[in-house]
Amino acid sequence: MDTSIWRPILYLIGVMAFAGVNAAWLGWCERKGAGHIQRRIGPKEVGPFGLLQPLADGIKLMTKQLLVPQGVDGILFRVAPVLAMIPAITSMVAIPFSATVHARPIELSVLLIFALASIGMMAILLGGWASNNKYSLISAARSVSQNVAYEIPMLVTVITIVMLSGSMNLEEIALQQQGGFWNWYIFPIAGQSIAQAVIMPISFLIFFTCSVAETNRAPFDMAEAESELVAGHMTEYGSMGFGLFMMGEYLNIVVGACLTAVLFFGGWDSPLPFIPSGVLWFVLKIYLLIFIFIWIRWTYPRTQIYKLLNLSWKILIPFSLAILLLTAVFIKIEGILI
Amino acid sequence: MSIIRETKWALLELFPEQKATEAEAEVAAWNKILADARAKAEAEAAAKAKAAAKAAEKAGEKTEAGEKAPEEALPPESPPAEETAEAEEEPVPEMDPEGDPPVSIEPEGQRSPGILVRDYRARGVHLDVLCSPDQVVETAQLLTDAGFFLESVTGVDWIKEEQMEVDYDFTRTDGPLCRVVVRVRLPRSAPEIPTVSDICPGANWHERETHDFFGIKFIGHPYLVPILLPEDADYHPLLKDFTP
Amino acid sequence: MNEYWRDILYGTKSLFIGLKVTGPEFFKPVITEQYPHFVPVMKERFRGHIELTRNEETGGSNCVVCGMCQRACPSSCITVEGEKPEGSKKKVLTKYILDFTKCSLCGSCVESCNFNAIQFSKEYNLASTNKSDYIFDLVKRLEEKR
Amino acid sequence: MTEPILCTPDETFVLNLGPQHPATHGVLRVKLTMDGEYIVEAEPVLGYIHRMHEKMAENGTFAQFMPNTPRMDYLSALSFNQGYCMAVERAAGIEVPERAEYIRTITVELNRISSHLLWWGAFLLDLGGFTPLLYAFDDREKILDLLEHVTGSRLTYCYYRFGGVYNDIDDEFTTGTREFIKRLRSRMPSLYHDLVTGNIILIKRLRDIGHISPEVCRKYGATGPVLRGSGIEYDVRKNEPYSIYPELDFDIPHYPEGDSMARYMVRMDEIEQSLRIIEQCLDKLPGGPVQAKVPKTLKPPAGDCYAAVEAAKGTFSCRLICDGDKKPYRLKLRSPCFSNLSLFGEIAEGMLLADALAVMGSLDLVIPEIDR
Repeated sequence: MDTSIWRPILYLIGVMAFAGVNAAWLGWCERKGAGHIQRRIGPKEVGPFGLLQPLADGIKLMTKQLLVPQGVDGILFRVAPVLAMIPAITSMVAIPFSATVHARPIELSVLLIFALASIGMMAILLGGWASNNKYSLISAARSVSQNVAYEIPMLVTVITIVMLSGSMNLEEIALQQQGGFWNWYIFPIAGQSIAQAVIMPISFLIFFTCSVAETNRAPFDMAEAESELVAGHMTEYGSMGFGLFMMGEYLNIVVGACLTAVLFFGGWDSPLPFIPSGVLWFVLKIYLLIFIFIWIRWTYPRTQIYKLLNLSWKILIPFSLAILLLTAVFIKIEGILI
Repeated sequence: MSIIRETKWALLELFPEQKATEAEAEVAAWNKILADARAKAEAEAAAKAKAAAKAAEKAGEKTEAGEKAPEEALPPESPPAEETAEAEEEPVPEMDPEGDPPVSIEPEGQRSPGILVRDYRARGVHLDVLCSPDQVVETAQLLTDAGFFLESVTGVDWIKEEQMEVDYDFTRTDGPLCRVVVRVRLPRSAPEIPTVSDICPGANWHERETHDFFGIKFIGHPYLVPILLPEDADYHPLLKDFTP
Repeated sequence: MNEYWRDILYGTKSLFIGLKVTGPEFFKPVITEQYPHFVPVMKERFRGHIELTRNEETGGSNCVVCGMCQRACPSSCITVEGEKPEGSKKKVLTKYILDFTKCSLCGSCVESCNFNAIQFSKEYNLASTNKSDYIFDLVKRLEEKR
Repeated sequence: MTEPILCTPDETFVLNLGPQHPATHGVLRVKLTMDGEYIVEAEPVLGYIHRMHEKMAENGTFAQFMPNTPRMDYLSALSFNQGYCMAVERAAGIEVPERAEYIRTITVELNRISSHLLWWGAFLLDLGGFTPLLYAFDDREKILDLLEHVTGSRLTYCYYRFGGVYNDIDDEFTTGTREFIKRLRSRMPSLYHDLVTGNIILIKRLRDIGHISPEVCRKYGATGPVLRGSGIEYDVRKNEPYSIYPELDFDIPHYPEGDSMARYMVRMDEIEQSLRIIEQCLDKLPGGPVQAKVPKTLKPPAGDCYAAVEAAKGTFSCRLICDGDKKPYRLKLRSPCFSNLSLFGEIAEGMLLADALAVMGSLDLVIPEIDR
């Protein structure tokens, strides 16, 4: 391992830049995406294609006063937005962008990312609680139950992957899927048994649904729920406090997309072996996934909290457990057969 | 039977005087109709008797039917509407027992409590009931039981007559159309009327609104606070002598 | 239990159908009007605020100061004044004020006019931070138009 | 299903929903006593946009009140226009020419569709789906263009006059309307039903939620799609035929379930029925004048009369009391949403906040019309 001081610094800058740019411009992507799905243009006035819109928004948010309403818990109120950002950025450390572009190879990177994701949920809880607002409080309560419910099936599907790959290192998991799309875990025709190939798409659907729910995106945006809770945990936030929450949300999407790309789409692997693999493939995959996130958000109405919990406890968890069991069986049978 | 006639007779329970006179009038009208019918039948029979024997036979039947009717029309106590409905199957031109009651004549001057049948095409209502304040709950109950629902409650300020009017509009959702308006006149100085909101909960808001606009007190109303006006409003804008 | 499976299958299908509907819309051309860049043309019957009709012969107004519009207006936002010049039978319009802050664009005034003296303008870009900008002197406007 | 566990009053809290809240569509305030996310008691508080239209009516002539009517329910302005016109026509004994009645029916049905389309979009907005609103607006825009072409305004049309309509329609309008019918029919199955009606999330959120029984409807005097969603086949257009409706062939959609989904389906079907009505009217459209001879200053004889129409939200009726003067002595406007909202307090009890908002959306409230 290269122990030069420049490597961490370069990666620090790189990760921060990647996170910052994404956090800002995903807002633009979302607005453009929403616009075109709804047959309108979206932002267009600031800069070419409205590309400078996030900059304008950022300047606006930063020049506003950070208002701390009376009766709130001052420290928690200020800490919450920061807490929304930090875990998301930190998660970037563990993500292998390609075989070479990788901040820090961590043996248990899967675990690390999930641990950090749970802290991200704390931001909503704290922000909602500290705001001293009834809507925020309801939002906080909702987000906790939602995150608890959805972390279980998500982790169970990840365990399936871990069992297939035999590793909890994201880099290792990606490496196992190299060599064309038939090696990817979404549809592993090669490398695994055929039966495995049939159940993995379902596993992917479960994982994807959970990552939509984990990132608090529509149709699972229970915490924000604009038409019910005004803005949920963000109701009392203005200026950059609000900005940080928004950026945190987008970063969570990026992390979710990265994780999905690594776990199910072979990371930086190109779909066909004769095309060289590389970081570009990874970026392409995560943006395609982010587009699906946006596409989903602007297609469906919002679920309701109990329906959402029903979906998790009655459908996703049993199914993910069944898949886990089946995978274990298939692996065992394969072991016996070979 | 026509729903209007049915409702009218149901409501007439509240106005025994009018009921008696109406029943009398009805019976009289019926007797007249039947007499006419009989006379007509007799005339026909007579005319036809001159003709072939077949025709005479037919005329005989008609006379029979005519003779049967007056007996049933005799007792005035029982509701005539029902009895008359059974009485005759022959088409009657002036008063059809299955059809709507005739339009009442507009009374001169101040109207006394009772029911008027209105011309729907001109007024948009079929029955126009004027009752006293203490009858309004009973009326609402009667109409609700008959399948009507309360559409709106409103007031009118008759400043020249020193009176206030409360109008209840009833209609029904099933079957043929029948609109009933129940009016109550109150003294303008102390407009008070019992609430009907426990019979038709929908009246709750309408009564609150009427209280807002006219200051009419609905006695027994569970929550008579301003609904459309500000909560501290102590004025009643729809009074004719209201100046902002 | 049956319902459970049906829900899952039907639900998944309906969600994909939803995506199938919105997906193609993403690639279709936009339908919105880019307002400040493309200014729409108002329909023939568009009811803007009123203006005085120009008489082609005299170049002035058709108005005879009968005051019908003033009376017809539900929100009394029209003030018409005229005077009789010496030796003339007809009144001549001197002042026609439209208080556009009160106008609800109902068109009662135009309808009530028997002399075809007022018509609807096609103006709709009316915005100002000053209330007095909406007190229109229509006589002046007519002259300006000329 | 989860049953609400209601706790003692000191454990509840009061949530002020509105007067400014994304889901109340205007300035309605609902005072909710909540137990966690469950509603213990809901009390709508009205009057934030009260303008005392009824007093305004008493202060002006009959014609001068006309521009006020569209300002009540600005989404189906023409129904209100028609209701008031009918009341005055009835009081003054004015006969409306046949062509004018046809034009009224065409325009009022177009207006009904536009109201339902907007409701559809706004309802989905309440449920958190933003895109359908824009699709609905796309179609609604076509209606607004058509109506602007004949009436001259886009929202608060003041198009009907006592004894007729203000302007005749032209070929451009009729061909445009036919095109619109074709367009909406082609868009309905995919953009409306595939995307939304069949969506499992929507079905799960609406089915068996906000059940309103026919008895509750009758108790509170609810009308329109709310009543029809409870399985009662009541429509003023059929039950109390006015204008040319008796000559037209259309159905009254009604669903017996009484839940939010039933109300949703009623409105979606009504769009289809309105299209049918418009089509028939366009086919039958007779010639002739569009305005009867009516004196400039109307002085109906003393007496009172009542007129009801089916507005997009329910029965709108006017009680007009004249005293022989050129001004109405008293005009009572019975707006449908006022009654439809009054049952909300009863049905919202024990409901989840999210469901209550969905139910409120399914009642299709227009606040200026409630507050008048």
